[in-house]
Amino acid sequence: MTNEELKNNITQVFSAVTFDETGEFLNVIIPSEELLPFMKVLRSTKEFNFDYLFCLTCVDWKDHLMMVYFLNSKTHNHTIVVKAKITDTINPQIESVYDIWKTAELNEDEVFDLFGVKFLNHPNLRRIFLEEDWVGYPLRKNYVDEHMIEL
Amino acid sequence: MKTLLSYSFSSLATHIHNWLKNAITNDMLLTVTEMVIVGVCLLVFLILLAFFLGYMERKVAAFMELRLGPNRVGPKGTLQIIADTVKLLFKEGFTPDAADKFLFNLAPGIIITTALLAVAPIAYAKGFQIWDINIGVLYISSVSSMAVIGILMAGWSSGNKYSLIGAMRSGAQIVSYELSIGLSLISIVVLTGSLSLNDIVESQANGWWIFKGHIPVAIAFVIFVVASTAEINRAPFDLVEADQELTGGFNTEYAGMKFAMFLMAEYINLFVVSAVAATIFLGGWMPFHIGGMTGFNHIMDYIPSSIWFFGKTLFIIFIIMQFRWTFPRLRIDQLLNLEWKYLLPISMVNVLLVTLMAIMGWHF
Amino acid sequence: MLLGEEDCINEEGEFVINIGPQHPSTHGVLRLKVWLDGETIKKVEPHLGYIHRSIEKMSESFSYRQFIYITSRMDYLSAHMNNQACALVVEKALQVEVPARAQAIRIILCELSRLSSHILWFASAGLDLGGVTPFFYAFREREAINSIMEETCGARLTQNFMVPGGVITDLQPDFPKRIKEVLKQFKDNYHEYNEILIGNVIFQNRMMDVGVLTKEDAIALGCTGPVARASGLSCDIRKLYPYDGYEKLKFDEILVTGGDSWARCQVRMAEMLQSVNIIEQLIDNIPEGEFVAKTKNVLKLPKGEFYQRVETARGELGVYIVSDGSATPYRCKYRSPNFANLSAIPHISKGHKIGDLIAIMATIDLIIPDIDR
Amino acid sequence: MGVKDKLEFPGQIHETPDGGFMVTQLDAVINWARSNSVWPLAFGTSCCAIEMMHTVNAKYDWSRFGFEVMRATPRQADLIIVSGTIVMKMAPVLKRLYDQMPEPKYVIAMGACTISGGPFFYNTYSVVKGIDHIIPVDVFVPGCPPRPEALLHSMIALQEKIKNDAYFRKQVDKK
Repeated sequence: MTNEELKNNITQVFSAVTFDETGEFLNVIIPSEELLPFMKVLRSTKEFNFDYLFCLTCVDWKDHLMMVYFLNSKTHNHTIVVKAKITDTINPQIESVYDIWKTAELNEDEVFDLFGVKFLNHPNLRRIFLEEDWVGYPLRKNYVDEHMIEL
Repeated sequence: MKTLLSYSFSSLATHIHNWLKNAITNDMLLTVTEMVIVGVCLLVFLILLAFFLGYMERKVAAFMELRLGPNRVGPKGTLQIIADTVKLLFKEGFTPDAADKFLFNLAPGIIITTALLAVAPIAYAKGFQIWDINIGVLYISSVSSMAVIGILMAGWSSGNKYSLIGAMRSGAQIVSYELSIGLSLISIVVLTGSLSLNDIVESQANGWWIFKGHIPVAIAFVIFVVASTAEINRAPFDLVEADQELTGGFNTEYAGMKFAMFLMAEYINLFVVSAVAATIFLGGWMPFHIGGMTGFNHIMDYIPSSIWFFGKTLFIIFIIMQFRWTFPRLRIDQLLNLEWKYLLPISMVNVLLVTLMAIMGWHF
Repeated sequence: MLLGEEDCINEEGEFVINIGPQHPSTHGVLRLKVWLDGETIKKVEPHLGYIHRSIEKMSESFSYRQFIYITSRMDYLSAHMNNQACALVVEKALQVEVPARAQAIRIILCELSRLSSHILWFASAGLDLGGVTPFFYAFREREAINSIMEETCGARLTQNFMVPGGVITDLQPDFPKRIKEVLKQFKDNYHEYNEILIGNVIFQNRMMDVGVLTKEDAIALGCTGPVARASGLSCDIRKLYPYDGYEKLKFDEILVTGGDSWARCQVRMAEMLQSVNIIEQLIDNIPEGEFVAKTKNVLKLPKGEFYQRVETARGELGVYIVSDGSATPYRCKYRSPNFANLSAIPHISKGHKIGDLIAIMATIDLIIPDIDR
Repeated sequence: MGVKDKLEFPGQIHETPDGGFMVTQLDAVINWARSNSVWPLAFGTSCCAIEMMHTVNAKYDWSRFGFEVMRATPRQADLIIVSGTIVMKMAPVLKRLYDQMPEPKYVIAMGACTISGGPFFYNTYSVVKGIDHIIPVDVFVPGCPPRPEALLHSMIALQEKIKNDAYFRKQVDKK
């Protein structure tokens, strides 16, 4: 499917989404609460069949956090980027997509470790890179570390 | 010339015995003195042998791996192993907190003792045998199987999980491979009709068993080499140590001299199994003889018997070393499968064949 | 490592051991917590971060010319490909046309490092299984390739040769001759690889039917590279999303359907020959011309998000850059192939023996600094 | 003649401890053994570990100098070559590995990362800026990564350092 077809099909299924086509891929931005049902549709609907989650990350935009999911379909060979906006930066939470793509487990651990986003229903949420008692989330823009030497 | 050809070390031993007898009148004291002399000589010999085998292993490894190997310490690196030993000797002796102190310190002793005990009945040259026991084969196979106790002890008492796994592996491995070794030894015992190593060597005066005994003995020889490689825990059967899996297995927690004892025991064991293989299948110190060709046999007789013995032993050691540097390691279940599903049935059938051969007199 | 009372054997009778962080077969500082029942593995849990060097955070404070050099240290065996990914994403954002000569140089060097990376895999696979000699055989060719890298790029391992717009310097004059020598040496010695390790019956028995990764699992776990291709999943970025002129070259994507460790070995052994094939196509017709496109001294990416993927020796490396229009990236994410492949280990090693876990790790061929970044 | 019966010794005389000659000779033997048999721990964290593997291989072949036996367990190792970055999470592990090694033990810091943090000095929150914050280092090898020749040179420098050690003399001095 081309980006245009994807866009049309997605609007038919889900109306509460906004699109952004400036980049290479079709970007779909949805509120964080609706992420899980939306992802389930993308995975299970036959014409989408996004079975391959190849990149999962997060971007700190200071006033909000943006979860970014790069999805690909190995059967149809189309790619989409789903972004979920988390407005609560003090105690960010979002549903885990582990049930849909198993690869999300370690990736979500990483995002939890470096951004502090808590994933609900994650099988084993832990600090994967840093020690358990590390203070702060290093990739957040407001992270301060007095030992860090700035260039 | 005639005397040189028929020279036997037993005459030398008799000379020394007579000389001591003159000096020491007390029979008891005489026996003890002789035993001490023999023991010291044997220990010195075995330590030198372990040095040599260690050096040989480095050089064989280097030869196979397109390298030079040690060549800075002493001429051609010959002193490398001595440097290693002296270093280990002066390294901090170490007992971990979690270890069972008594067993932890006892284990290297047990392992090296069993290794040393097995050396006793081996015939090094004509008439040169420390203990001509009439059940030599049985003695060697029973003593060498005691090594597993030392390994289990070391692994269990270290208080380390890797060591424990290594020890458990060794239990399964050594007990299994014991059977094949026993059966392949029995095949020669059947042909010779004697358990004494000396008799077995004498029986090969007109040809080694590996040539006289047709294919069944060749099979027994191969099985013996494979199973004894497993018995002494050398690669590809070194699951007990398994550097890449268990970071050293049963000797993970050992340091300094205790570890050096393990290394020494490994080389002595290597020597023992190779010497037994050489004695039983390749005629021990017996020169290479072909029945009927007197001239050829005569020329062969000129080579001293000890050279024959050590030549054959080193050849087998070289083969076992090549195994180590070439083959990847087996997995534990494959290891046990190899023994129980292949080697054991084959050697059982083989013993039957050899028995049949012995009864019918089909061998030369 | 100590046998404490409580953590030796837990209530369910499981024996818990830690493989790593210092362990000879984890190829670095990976730590696997393994629950055992006897020798059989019940559960594996990876613990990471023992070489987490905060490369993503560092990238945010470096300019677009500087941040390339750190990526050499991520997957150090595919340093060229990592640099290439970063250079490509900058070129894509700035819409720089890379000269044909630079593209050819890039491909030759990338394939050369893919070849040497697979050779190192062969060496370490032999070593992990206890066969020491293959290690030394394989390092002959690696040493030769490293010499070429040094003559061309000035470094043996972390080359930093690619820059936005091309490569940092032109080739040395006898580069084609040297490459041909190395390729000849490799092709002459290739059969030895098969003889000493791949053809060994013990090796094959250790590999066959061990750690079977089905195609569905490979997709669900996000596996890429030779690991996924051994499960029959077509995922070669060079074929699917060609970059830097890979579309002009003739080469095969190696697909094997077994999914076990043996299939992964076969894929890597065949990919070595494919890399040789690619280099041979290019080496005699490197186009003349510029080796780098003209770019500004200070690069500023337009506002937006850019994603570029390349095929490293271990699979798909993605570089995701969020730019706010300044001279440094706002957010830089590396989607590393090893991180995805790692999640296959707990999945496929269940029910196998400890020795198999080592074999599985050997064939997944992880680079730990690339996982932790 | 104008020669005095007894010339005075021009320097100072320090009294040697008991058996000074014997001790020195023993030291020479032990140092010879130790310096020629340095067994490294199989330990590598990142890029430098690859160059360490190159040093093992046939072209450089450190077994010539007696570094051949690479032990996987710290108990049997004499030398730890810290090849690659050490991060905060790894630092306690490295310290523990060092503590587990029996005396005498030596450390080579290989590569820029282990000397100062190297490329990972600025703007990083997790890298230890030099392993000499954690364990004592005998030889530093600069480079990113150092060439195998550099590593070999450092190991020969370590050998020279060991040769000048005085194990027994120290023991006697303590008494």
